[in-house]
Amino acid sequence: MSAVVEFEDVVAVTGSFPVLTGVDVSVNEGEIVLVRGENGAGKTSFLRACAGLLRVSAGSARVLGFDMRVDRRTPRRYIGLLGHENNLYRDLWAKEHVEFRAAAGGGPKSDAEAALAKVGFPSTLWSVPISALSAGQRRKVAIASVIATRPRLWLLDEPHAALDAESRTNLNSVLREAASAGATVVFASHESALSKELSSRVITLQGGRVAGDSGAS
Amino acid sequence: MSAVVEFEDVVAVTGSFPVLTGVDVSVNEGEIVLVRGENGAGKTSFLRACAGLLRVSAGSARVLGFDMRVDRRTPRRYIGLLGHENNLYRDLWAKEHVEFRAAAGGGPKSDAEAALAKVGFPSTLWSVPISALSAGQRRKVAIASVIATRPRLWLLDEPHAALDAESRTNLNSVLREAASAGATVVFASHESALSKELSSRVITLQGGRVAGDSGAS
Amino acid sequence: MLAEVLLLARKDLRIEWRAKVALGQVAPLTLLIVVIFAFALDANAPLLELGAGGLYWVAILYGGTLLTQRSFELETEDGNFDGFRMSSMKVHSLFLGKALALFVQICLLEIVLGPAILLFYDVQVANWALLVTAGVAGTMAFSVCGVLWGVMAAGLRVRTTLLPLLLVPVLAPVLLAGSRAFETALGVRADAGWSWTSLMFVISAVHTVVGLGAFGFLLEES
Amino acid sequence: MLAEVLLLARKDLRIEWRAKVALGQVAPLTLLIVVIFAFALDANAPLLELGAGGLYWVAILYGGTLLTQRSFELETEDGNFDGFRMSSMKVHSLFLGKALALFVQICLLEIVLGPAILLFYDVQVANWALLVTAGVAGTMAFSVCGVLWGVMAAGLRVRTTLLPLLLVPVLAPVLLAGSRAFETALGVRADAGWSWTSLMFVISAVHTVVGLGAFGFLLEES
Amino acid sequence: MSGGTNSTEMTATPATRVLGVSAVAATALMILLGLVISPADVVQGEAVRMLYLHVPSIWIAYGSFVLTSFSSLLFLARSKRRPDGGRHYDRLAGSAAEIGVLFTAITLITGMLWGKVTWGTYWQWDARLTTTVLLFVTYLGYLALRRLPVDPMVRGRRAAVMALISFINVPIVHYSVDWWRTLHQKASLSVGRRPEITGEMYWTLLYSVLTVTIIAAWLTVHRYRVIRLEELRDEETLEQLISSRRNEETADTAEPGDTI
Ligand code: HEM
Ligand SMILES: Nc1ncnc2c1ncn2[C@@H]1O[C@H](COP(=O)(O)OP(=O)(O)OP(=O)(O)O)[C@@H](O)[C@H]1O
Ligand SMILES: Nc1ncnc2c1ncn2[C@@H]1O[C@H](COP(=O)(O)OP(=O)(O)OP(=O)(O)O)[C@@H](O)[C@H]1O
Ligand SMILES: [Mg+2]
Ligand SMILES: [Mg+2]
Repeated sequence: MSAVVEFEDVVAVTGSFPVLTGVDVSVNEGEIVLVRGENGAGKTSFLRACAGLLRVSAGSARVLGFDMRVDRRTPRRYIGLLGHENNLYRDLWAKEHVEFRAAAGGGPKSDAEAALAKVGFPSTLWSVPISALSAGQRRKVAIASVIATRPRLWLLDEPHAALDAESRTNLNSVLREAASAGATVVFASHESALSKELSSRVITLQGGRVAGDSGAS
Repeated sequence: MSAVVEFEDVVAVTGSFPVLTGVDVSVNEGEIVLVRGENGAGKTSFLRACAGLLRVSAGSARVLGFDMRVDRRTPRRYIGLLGHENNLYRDLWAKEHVEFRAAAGGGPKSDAEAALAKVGFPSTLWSVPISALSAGQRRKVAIASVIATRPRLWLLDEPHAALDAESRTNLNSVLREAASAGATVVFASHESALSKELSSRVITLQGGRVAGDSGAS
Repeated sequence: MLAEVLLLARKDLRIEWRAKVALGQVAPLTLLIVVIFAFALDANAPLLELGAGGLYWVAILYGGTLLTQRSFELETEDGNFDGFRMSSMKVHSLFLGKALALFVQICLLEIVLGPAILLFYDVQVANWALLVTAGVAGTMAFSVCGVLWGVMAAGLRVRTTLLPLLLVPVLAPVLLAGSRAFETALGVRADAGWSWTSLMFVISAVHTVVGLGAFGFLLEES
Repeated sequence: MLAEVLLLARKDLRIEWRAKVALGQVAPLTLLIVVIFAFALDANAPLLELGAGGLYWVAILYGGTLLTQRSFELETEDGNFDGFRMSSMKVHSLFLGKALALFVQICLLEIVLGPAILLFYDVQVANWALLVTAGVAGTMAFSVCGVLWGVMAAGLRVRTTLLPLLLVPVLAPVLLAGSRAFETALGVRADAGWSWTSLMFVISAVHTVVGLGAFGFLLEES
Repeated sequence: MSGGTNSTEMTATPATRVLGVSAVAATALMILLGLVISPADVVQGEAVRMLYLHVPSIWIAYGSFVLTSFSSLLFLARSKRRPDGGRHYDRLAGSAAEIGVLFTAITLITGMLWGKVTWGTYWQWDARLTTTVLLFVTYLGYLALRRLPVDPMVRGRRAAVMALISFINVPIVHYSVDWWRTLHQKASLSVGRRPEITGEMYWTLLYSVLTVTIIAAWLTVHRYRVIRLEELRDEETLEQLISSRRNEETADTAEPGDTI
C-alpha cells in the first residue's frame, strides 16, 4: 500500500503563530483516519496543510506522492476538501452548484444528481437557491460537491456537524464505500461515537503535533 | 410558573416559503427544552421567530409576555441568541468582543472575563483577534457573549457544534446552572446523547410544525 | 443613551484603528483620484482652481461610500446583522453610534485630503470659517445618510452594489451644495456659500429625524 | 481548457443573471454618476471639455471596480476562496474564465451607458470603428486587470476598500488612453486615437501575460 | 391573513369604467385643443404644443409622489395597529409611485424632444433637467426596492422610509430654476410672468392638467387593483404551500430512524 499523506516533522505558521509544530504522520491508501483533539489543537491546520492551502515552512510533506513544498497545486486535483465553511455559491441552486463543482473537477455533470441523492438531499430542493437552504441542507450540498469530484483523498473537517442523525449514519456509509473503493479519508471530528465507529485509525493532535496515533507503524 | 414562550398556530414565511406552518408550543420558565427534527424541519426558523428576527405572519406569539406581532424589539433585551453563525466581529480580540456584547446588553464589562472562563476559553487567547481563532474557539467566544448578556431566555442553535468533548459537557453544566437560576433555555441540536441528557423536555419539529412534544401539557 | 452611542462608536473606531481602513486605504485612494483628475485636466492651473471644491466632494463621496460599505460589512459578516438586531441598545443609539463612527472616519479622510487638495491645486482659502463649517456640515450629511441607507441595504444580498445605488442619489444634493460652498470659501465664486452650508445642515437634520424615526423599522427584518 | 474557461464564466454569468447586478444596479449607478458629474462640472463649463469620452471612462472605471468587487465577493464569501483555490481547473482557465465573465458584465454596462452618453452630451460619432475597437480594448484591459488585482485582494481582509486602491492606479492609464481614443472617435480631438487604442491592447496583453504567469502564485498564498 | 374586502376578479368596476371613458374622451378633446385650436407660439412656433403634455405630466408626477409619501406615512403610522397591517396604504404608495415614474419619464421625453427643437440639443446640463433625472432615478430605486423578494410587510416599511426621503427631490426639482441659473423656463403659470401663456394657451394647459389627472387616477386605481390581485394570488399559493408542507410528515416518516 502506498502512502497518501507523508508528513515528517511538519511545521506550519499562520500570521506569526505556529499552528503545526512538528507533525509526523503517514496515512496509507484506503485508510479512514480520524483526527481528533481539543479545540485549537491544529486539526483544521493539519487538513489544510494536506490540501496545500497552508504553506509548510519546515519538515517534509508529501501528499499523493507530490512534495508539497514544491508543488502544492497539482495534488489538489485529486483532493476533495470539506472545510468548516461550506464554500458554496449562495446564489446558485443546489444542483447547479454541485454540477459546477463536478464539471470543474473534470467529471461529468451527471454525477451531481447521484451525489445529491447519496447524501440524502431531497430532490424537491434541487432548484432552490442555496441561500434559502437550512444549515444542514447546505452542509449536504457541500458534501455532495466533494463526492461529485471523486477525490482520491478526502479531507473532511467536521463532516458530521449540522447533519441530522440519519444523514450522519448515511454519511458514514458513503465514506466507508469510498474507502473500500480505494480512496483515503482523513477527517476531523468531535463526534466521538460516530467517528470512532467509522474510522480505522485515530490520530490525536495536541498543541499542533501528534500526541497519539492508534495506527502508528 | 409563567410561560416564557407561548406560540399558537404560528406561521412564518421567508421569501414566499412557509418555514413555520402552525407551531403550537408553550415553554415555561426554568425549562430546558430541546428542539429536534430533521435538517430543514424548521428548528432555526422557530428559534428566530422566538427571538423576533423572523416575522410571525399568522397565529399568536408571545415571548416573555410581549406580543411578537406588536413589539418584537423590547423582548430582545432579555433574550440571548446563538445562531448557526457566530455573529463575531472578526477584527476585535476575543475579550473585547465579549466586553462589547456585555456592555451593549447593559451589563458590566467585567462579566466578560467570567463568561470566557465559564466556557473554558483559555486566557492566553483573550487578546488574539477573533479571525485567528479556531472554529471551536470562536464558538466559545460566541457562547460567552451570550452568557455575558445574562439573558432570561436563551435560544441556542446547535450550541454543541464545533466544541470538543470537554467543552460540551462543560456547556451543559453552564446551561443547567442558568436554568436553575430561573432562566429558560431553548436549544436545537443534533447531538442526541448530550442534549437528551441536558434537556427536561423534547419538542420534535417536522415540516415546520410540532410533531411531538414530550412535555405537552 | 450617550453611553451606548459612545460604546458602539468606540467599537467601530477600534476596528478602524486595527485595520486602518480609512487612513491606510481609503485616504490614499481618494488622494489618487484627485491626482489623476488633476493630471487628466493637464494641470491647467486656473481650471484646477475652479474645480477644486467640486473634486474634493466627489472624492469624499467616493471615499465615504466605501467607508459606509465597510462599516456595514462589519455588521453583516459572519451573520453579524442578527447580532446587531438582537442588540438591546436603543435603536436611536445604534443609529447615532454608527453615524458618529462614520463621521469620525470621514473626518480622518478629509484631514488627509483637504491639505492635499490645497497643495496640488494651489488654491487660496478666502474664508476659513465657511470652509470648516461647510466641511462639517457635508460630513454630517454624508455620515447620517450613509448609516440610514447602509442599514436599508444591510439585510439584503448584493449590498456591495445596492448601497451605492441608493446612496448616491441622496448624496448628490450634498455634493452640489458642498461644492458651491467650498467654491465660495475658496473665493472663486461669489455665491452665498453660507446658504449652501445651511442646506447641508438641513439635509443632515432631515435624515437624522427620518433615521431616528425609521431605524427601528429598518432593523426589523432582513 | 476552453471548456473550463466557459464553465467558470458561465457560472459567474448565471449568478449575474439571477441577481442582475450589472444591469439592474451598477448600470443605473454609472448613469447617475455621469449625470451628477456633468452637472457639477458644468458650472465651470471649460471643465466639461474633458468631455463625454473622459466621463464615460470614469463611469466605467467606477462601475467596473464595483463589478470586480462583486465578482470576487462571490469567490470569497462562505469561505469560497478555498473552493476557488482547491479547484482542479488549470490556473489559466481560472484567470481567463473570471476575466471573460467580467468582460461580458462590463460590456452590458457599456451597452447601457454608451447610448445614454451619446444622448446626454449630444455628441456625434465621427468614427464608429475606432469607437467600438477602443471600447473593446478598454473593456478588455479593465477586466484583465480587475481579475488580476481581484485575486490579489481576495485572500485578504478589508478587500472592499483594498481592491479599489490596488485597481485604480493600474487602470488610470487605461482611463486616459480610453478617453483620448474616444475623443478622437467623437471627432473632438485630432490625436491618433488608434495609437491610444493599441496602447490599451498592449496594456491588456501585458496584464494577461502577467496574469497567466502569476495567477498560480497569487492563488497559493492566502 | 386574508383581510381582503372586495376581491374583485377584474380590475375594472363601473366607477372606474366611467373614469376610463372620461379619460379617453378628455384625451380626444385635449388633442383637439392642444394640436388644433390653441395657437402656435410667437417665439417657439408649433413646438410649444409640447407644453400641454410636458407640464401636466410633471405636475401629475409630483402629485403621485405626494400621494406615495402620504400613504407611506400612514402605512408606517398605522401598520402596527391594523390586523391586515395597513397593506392598502402600501399598495397605494406603490401604485402611485409607478404612475409618478411613468409621468416623469413622459416629461423627460417630451422635454428632450422639445429641447432638440428649441435649444438644438436633446440635453443641457441644466439644474432642472438634472434634478429631474435625479428624481426619476431615485424613484426607480424605490421601485427596485419594492421588487426585492422579502417579506411584504418588511419590504413595505423599508420602501415607505425610502419614499419619505425620496420626496425631498420634488421641491428640489420645482425650485431648481430659482436656486440655479437655468436655461429652463421659470415657474410661471400662477404669476403669469411669462407673457406667452395667455388666452387659449392658458386654458388649454389647464384643461390638459385636468385630462392628465383623470388618466393618472385611472391608471393608479388599476395598478392598485392589479397589485391587490397579485397579493391575493400569492396568499393562495402560500396557503397551498403551507398545507403541503404540513403534510410532509406523511411522506417522510415512512423512513425509519426517527424515534423518541
Ligand atoms: C429633458 C428636458 C426637460 C426636462 C427634464 C424638463 C423638466 C421640467 C419640469 C420638472 C417642469 C416642472 C416645473 C415645476 O412646476 O416644478 C417643467 C416645466 C416646464 N418646462 Fe420643462 N423640462 C425639459 C425641457 C424643456 C424644454 C426644452 C422647454 C421649452 C423650451 C421646457 C419648457 C417648460 C415649461 C414652459 C414649463 C412650465 C414652467 C412653469 O410654468 O412652471 N422644458 N419642465
Ligand atoms: N495569531 C495567533 N495568535 C495566537 N494563536 C493563534 C494565532 N493564529 C492561530 N492561532 C491558534 O492556532 C490554532 C489553530 O488551530 P486549528 O484551527 O487548526 O484548530 P482545530 O484543531 O481545527 O480546532 P477546532 O476543533 O476548534 O476546529 C488555534 O489554537 C489558534 O488559537
Ligand atoms: N425559497 C424556499 N424554497 C424552498 N424551501 C425553502 C425556501 N426557503 C426556505 N426553505 C426551506 O425552509 C426550511 C428552513 O428550515 P430551518 O432553517 O428552520 O431548518 P432547521 O430545522 O434549522 O434545519 P437544520 O437542522 O438543517 O439547521 C428548509 O427546509 C428550507 O429548505
Ligand atoms: Mg477546526
Ligand atoms: Mg438550523
